[in-house]
Amino acid sequence: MIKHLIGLGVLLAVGIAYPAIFPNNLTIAISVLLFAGWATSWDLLGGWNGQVSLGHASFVGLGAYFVAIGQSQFGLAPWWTMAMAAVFAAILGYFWGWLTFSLRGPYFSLSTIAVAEILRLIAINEEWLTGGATGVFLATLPEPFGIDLFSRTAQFYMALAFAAVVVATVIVISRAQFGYQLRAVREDEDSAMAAGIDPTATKLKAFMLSAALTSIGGGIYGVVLAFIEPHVIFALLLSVQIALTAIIGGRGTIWGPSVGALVLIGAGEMFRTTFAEANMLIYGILILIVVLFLPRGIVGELARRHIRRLYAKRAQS
Amino acid sequence: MPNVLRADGITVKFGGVTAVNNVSLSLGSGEILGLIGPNGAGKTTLFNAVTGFAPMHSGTITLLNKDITALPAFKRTRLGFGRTFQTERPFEELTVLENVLVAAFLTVGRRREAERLAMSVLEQVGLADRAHQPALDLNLARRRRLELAKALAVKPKVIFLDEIMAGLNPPALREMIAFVRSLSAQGLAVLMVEHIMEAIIELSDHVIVLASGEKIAEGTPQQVTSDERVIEAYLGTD
Amino acid sequence: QVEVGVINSLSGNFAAFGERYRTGLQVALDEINANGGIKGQQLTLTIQDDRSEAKSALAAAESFASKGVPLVIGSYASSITGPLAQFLTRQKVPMIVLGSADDSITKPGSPWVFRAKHNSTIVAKAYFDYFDHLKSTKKDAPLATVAMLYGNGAWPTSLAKEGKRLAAERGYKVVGDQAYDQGVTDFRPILNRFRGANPDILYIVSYAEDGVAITRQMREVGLNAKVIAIDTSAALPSFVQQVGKSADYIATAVSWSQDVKYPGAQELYERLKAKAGGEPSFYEAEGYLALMVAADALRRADPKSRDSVREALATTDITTPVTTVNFKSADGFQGQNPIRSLILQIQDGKHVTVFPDDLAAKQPQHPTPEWSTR
Amino acid sequence: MGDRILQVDKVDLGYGALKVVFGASLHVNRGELVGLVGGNGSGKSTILRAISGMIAPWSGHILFDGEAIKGARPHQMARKGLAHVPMGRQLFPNMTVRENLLLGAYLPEAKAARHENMAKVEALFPDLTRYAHAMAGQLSGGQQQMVAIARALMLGPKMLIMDEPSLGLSPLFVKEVMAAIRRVAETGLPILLVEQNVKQVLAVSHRVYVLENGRQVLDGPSEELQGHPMIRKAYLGL
Amino acid sequence: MAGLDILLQNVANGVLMGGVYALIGIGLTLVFGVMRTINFAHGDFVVLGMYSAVLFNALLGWDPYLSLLLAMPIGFFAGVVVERFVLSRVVDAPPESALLATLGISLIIGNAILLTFGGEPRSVQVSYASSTFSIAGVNVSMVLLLAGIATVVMIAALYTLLNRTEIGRAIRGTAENRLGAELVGIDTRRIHSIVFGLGVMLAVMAGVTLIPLLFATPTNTGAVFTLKAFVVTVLGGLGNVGAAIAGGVLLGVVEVLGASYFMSEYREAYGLVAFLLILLFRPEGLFGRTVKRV
Ligand SMILES: Nc1ncnc2c1ncn2[C@@H]1O[C@H](COP(=O)(O)OP(=O)(O)OP(=O)(O)O)[C@@H](O)[C@H]1O
Ligand SMILES: Nc1ncnc2c1ncn2[C@@H]1O[C@H](COP(=O)(O)OP(=O)(O)OP(=O)(O)O)[C@@H](O)[C@H]1O
Ligand SMILES: CC(C)C[C@H](N)C(=O)O
Ligand SMILES: [Mg+2]
Ligand SMILES: [Mg+2]
Repeated sequence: MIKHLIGLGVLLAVGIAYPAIFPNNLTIAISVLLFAGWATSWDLLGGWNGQVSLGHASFVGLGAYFVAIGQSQFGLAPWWTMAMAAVFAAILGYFWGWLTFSLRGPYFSLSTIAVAEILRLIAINEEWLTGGATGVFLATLPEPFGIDLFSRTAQFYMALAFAAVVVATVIVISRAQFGYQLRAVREDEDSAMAAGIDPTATKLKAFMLSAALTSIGGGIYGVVLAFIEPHVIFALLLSVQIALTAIIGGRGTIWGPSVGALVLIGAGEMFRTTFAEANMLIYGILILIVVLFLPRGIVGELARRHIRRLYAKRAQS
Repeated sequence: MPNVLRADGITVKFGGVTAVNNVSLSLGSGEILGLIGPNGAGKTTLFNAVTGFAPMHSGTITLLNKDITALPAFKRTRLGFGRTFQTERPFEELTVLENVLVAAFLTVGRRREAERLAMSVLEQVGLADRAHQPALDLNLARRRRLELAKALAVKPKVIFLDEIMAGLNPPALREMIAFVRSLSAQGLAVLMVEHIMEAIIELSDHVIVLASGEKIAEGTPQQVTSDERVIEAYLGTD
Repeated sequence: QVEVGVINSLSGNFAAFGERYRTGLQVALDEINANGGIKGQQLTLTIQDDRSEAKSALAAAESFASKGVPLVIGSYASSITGPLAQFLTRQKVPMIVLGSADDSITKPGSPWVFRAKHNSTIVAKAYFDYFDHLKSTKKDAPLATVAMLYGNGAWPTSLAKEGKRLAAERGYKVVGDQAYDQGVTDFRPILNRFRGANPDILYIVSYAEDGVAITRQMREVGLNAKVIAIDTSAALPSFVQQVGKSADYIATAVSWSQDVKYPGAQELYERLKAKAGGEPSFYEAEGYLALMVAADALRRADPKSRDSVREALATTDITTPVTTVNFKSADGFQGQNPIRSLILQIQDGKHVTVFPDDLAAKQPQHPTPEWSTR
Repeated sequence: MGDRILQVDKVDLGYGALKVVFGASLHVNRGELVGLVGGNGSGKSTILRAISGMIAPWSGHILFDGEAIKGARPHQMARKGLAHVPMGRQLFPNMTVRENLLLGAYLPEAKAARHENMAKVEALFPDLTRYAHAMAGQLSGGQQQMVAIARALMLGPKMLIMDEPSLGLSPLFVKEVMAAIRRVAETGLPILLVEQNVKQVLAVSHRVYVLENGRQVLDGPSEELQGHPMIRKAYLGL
Repeated sequence: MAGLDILLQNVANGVLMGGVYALIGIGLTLVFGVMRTINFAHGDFVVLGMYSAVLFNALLGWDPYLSLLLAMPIGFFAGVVVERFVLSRVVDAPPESALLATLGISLIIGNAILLTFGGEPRSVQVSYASSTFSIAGVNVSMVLLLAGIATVVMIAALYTLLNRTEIGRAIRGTAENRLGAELVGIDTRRIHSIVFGLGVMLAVMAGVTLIPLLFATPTNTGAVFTLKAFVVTVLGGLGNVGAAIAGGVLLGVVEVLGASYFMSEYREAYGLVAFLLILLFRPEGLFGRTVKRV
């Protein structure tokens, strides 16, 4: 754990220096950080606990809407609305999980698509609640300590803090009782019960935590976009991208989702600027290549090979 | 002998089929109760019902004079049940130590102490040297021991062993028999299902025989093995 | 050499439009450079794909902003152009809207954002002016009721909202009001319900593809109306090809058409057609327009100074074959060109400009006969 | 050579980077029932998997019916006439017993002889006709084992390999299954039998190989080995 | 009485749309049933079918139903190729790998179409596109009816294939126990290839059949179809081919009635709510069988 925390510290230090070194590549860095945070949050549920959600865009949307509506309608500062969003996301996660956790495997995944789609339709159609299909503008933001929250640098640091907090959370959890409960439930619910673990409660906690963290990132995303439209922020595609990032990087590993974000967004951006209209095609091919050659994800596969090698050596000697 | 566990009138149905029909049993600390019967007799189902893994149709279960009939499985575990599964179910992606750690966390919250407890249980079952190996890579005999270690790490008062001897070669079998005896010597109440008669005869204080979900005989190992019906339904004639 | 940054949807959901805008931009680019470029310097376009999503558009915008381009043109969907406008305003980079029509981009707008094309207020007004016009010219076919059907995207919703406001203002009774989500497009339940309400006017706003299904099913269920307006899908050349004879009589609003009575329109049409290798639409024209406006401002400004480019844009006053352009602030809008929207009607399988009268090539055919008689 | 249906020549086998069988050799003659015994995790199942093409040998080779089986997959081995009754039986649980047997005769050659084989199998396992229309998944363990053997025979194989057919069966069923195996062997079908139950194996087989930790340590005619001190100590618990 | 008329009309429309949904869903059901893979590219294969009809129409002037003759075999072949070179390589990996692979395939198909055909929506205009006839006062759309007939024929054929033929038994055997199937001599890789080929063939067929009715766009339409296919299959029972038609009809009727009598902007939600309810209370689907443990 210490090793990982030190690693995180080093990365954080590098991150803090980043805007000074690359002042012109902040938007993409913010994307990487947000996706790292989302995918890592997703992974608490999807990787560590084995419940593959394809509905996490709902929480991103929730956070973004809380911030945008809170500011534009009620003049609430984003930090308050993000905290509220986190609480609300956890509550939503609780009921959502309560509804769907009797389902296992692909059935659970499909149910998350359904719930998220229903939430999307509500966001689009209930104008009194969300401003409807035309979306919400975020025109002004408070300036704490004279910091302009609309500046990419400030947003970069928010995203960096978000990603760091999420990764730190996972580092701590991975070594704690809760982390083992998560994994036990993932591997075998009956066997977990035999060890005195309440699988439903464990999954609910994971879902709530994952939802709350995701929504905080969503709040930052709302600030970054400053204009949110329900079609975009609640899109199935975003849910899929979040899951994809975690899985490509390596499910149930501490650094996998972050590596996934770096690789997918980095490569995606490279393709976008070099291949014009063919870039998504090449992106698809990249995904296929990773799946075929690193079926457990980048970090997952490396870790597995490492363990295998170690163990084979030990067994042979 | 004081009763640790009592189960009265347990009935389990699957759809229209009655898998266990009105079976009762009781168990004192340090006692070993053997459960035998033909394949499909309902032994595992009875285990599942008592430990809370299969819904019961009727019956009551008391642990140390506390009615636990309505409790879910994990709460029964917390009150003192430990069990193994007939087809071993390790947490495959965790190491051997982590597998046991999961269970050890039930009684000790601090990681260091939980790890110490887990190690000591692994030592007890003779898996300490494999602690850092992925559970997936264990062979059958070791998987069985891991199953046992997980069941023991919750510090149970009653332990349910479902065919932990099946498929073991004779030396491994001897070790396992000795180990189960040591458990009862520590005061644990043991309920075991086994087809290996050698183990049943050697270990059980008391044996219950199930066939088609019904209790057809009960008594000391000697009594049941000479029972006509048991021979006909289960043991066969030579 | 003067470089202009363009953010356009080349892949993803809006790629069809991205292609068209790119054609228009290129036609304009050729024209500009053939006429001496910008103060003798070649104009170049750097087009970045936004994958039809805001995230990528913002990354592209940042790279343009730091690269020092004098101005940025972008993008099609309002959900992308909105964040883009916010960001470029902060960065103090002048921006010309490429295809978005959502009001909110220029209302309240910002001093840095300019839109030469129309918005939902203008388009809705064009439709209702058209309805009023029909009402007053053909007294024997009175128009009193309107039924609205629109997708739940930003553009259809805002156009419907504005339409409802105008209907109330001008004394039309709304007898049907339905939003729909884009799924497997079966509109029969709604159309059947509309049939019961028997509206005089059908006011339909859809994404490109849904209008085709709506038209086919309208005929199938026998939903009749005296006026059928379908925005924006009926404006696409492929619309006629896909619904055949049923396309006739349908009206649609555009910012430009081939037969509009502006000087040079026909010639522009030929050039767009040659470049596209197919039938062009007003989307190409809007792309052309955006770059012509940019070039005009760059000629009048110091391309090295964004401030001066912004000022030049603010004082734009040009006439192009697409429209005249001058950005003024009125009715809460800022940086919006008060372009006149045109109403096209499909007559014998051809798009014909029928309104406003002074720009029209032909008279509208009205009322629309019942399906059973065609 | 002509009388050897199966020859395994100095094979090394393993999983991932882990070698578990070291240079094992064995052979089975036509008409012979050969036992393969050894401790848990000694590599018996691994050898069977290699023979039926589920895993590829790292080195050495395997000849079946005089032909090297390099790279053949299980279905190709089935086509060559090798029937494997694996651990866990691997039936089609949601199909009837009859459908399971029909699928056993999936291959064209087997299909031609389907009626013939069905009659043979029913003669060997008269009980099967009773369950013909039950879903295989609903049968008890012993019955499923019978179906598994019967299904293998429907292939009309040249040889049968079996992995612990008595695992988890009641004593009565163990006897029945062993009797069935003996009956099958008496039809002249060569069999390679892996079992924990060494006593039974020695009783029914002609020859036996003994494996320890992936290495072959002993082999010979069953009668001789019955008296071998190591066998008596390690496997018969005497 | 007008209310009853309209109700009948709506139910009829719902049933007919249900046929369309079933058609979109069966290929997915088959593939999930045998390979346990949730195919996220299913809708894109449907779209591929649509574009093939567009292509044959543009090049040869063929009616979509005629182009089935060529499109179906090509679809089968394409499915076999995808299975061989992609899916068969991830069977032993965690289940998410196959899901990811299909996502990748989905991106590749959609964007390849975009590059070849452009982004403009495409459709084939046929003379019977809007024609209807009426039975007992209920208007029936010709294209919908044709699609419905195609669905029934296809499902009957598939049912017969699975339950009455040797290869069908082998497919079911492979679905139930891959190792067991391999051991009786079934080449399960080939079965998987065939099944995926059939799945894609059915998707392509759905696309071709639906092109007179709907239009195709390279990237959005596929996702919509995939989602519908999920709903249909879960409603009927994942892996139960015959039930796909029941799932489709249920979805069609629920959507049409919901959209007619409640809020039409929530049309998509009605199906999803039904989907959730079925999942929660009958996870095996309306007509699915519970899988017995062994
Ligand atoms: N989940 C279930 N659904 C339906 N039937 C079941 C279920 N679990 C068990 N059964 C049936 O209940 C009966 C008893 O099975 P059980 O597993 O308890 O037998 P057992 O005595 O443990 O047999 P064995 O010695 O082979 O392990 C069997 O007929 C079995 O098929
Ligand atoms: N799929 C696998 N992956 C990795 N290692 C494996 C795998 N299967 C078996 N092993 C290992 O290979 C070794 C030999 O196993 P094998 O199953 O062949 O033994 P066995 O003699 O059949 O034992 P048993 O009597 O317990 O069935 C064991 O150490 C086991 O842990
Ligand atoms: C009329 C069109 C040019 C408007 C476009 N549909 C938009 O979303 O902005
Ligand atoms: Mg049992
Ligand atoms: Mg074995």
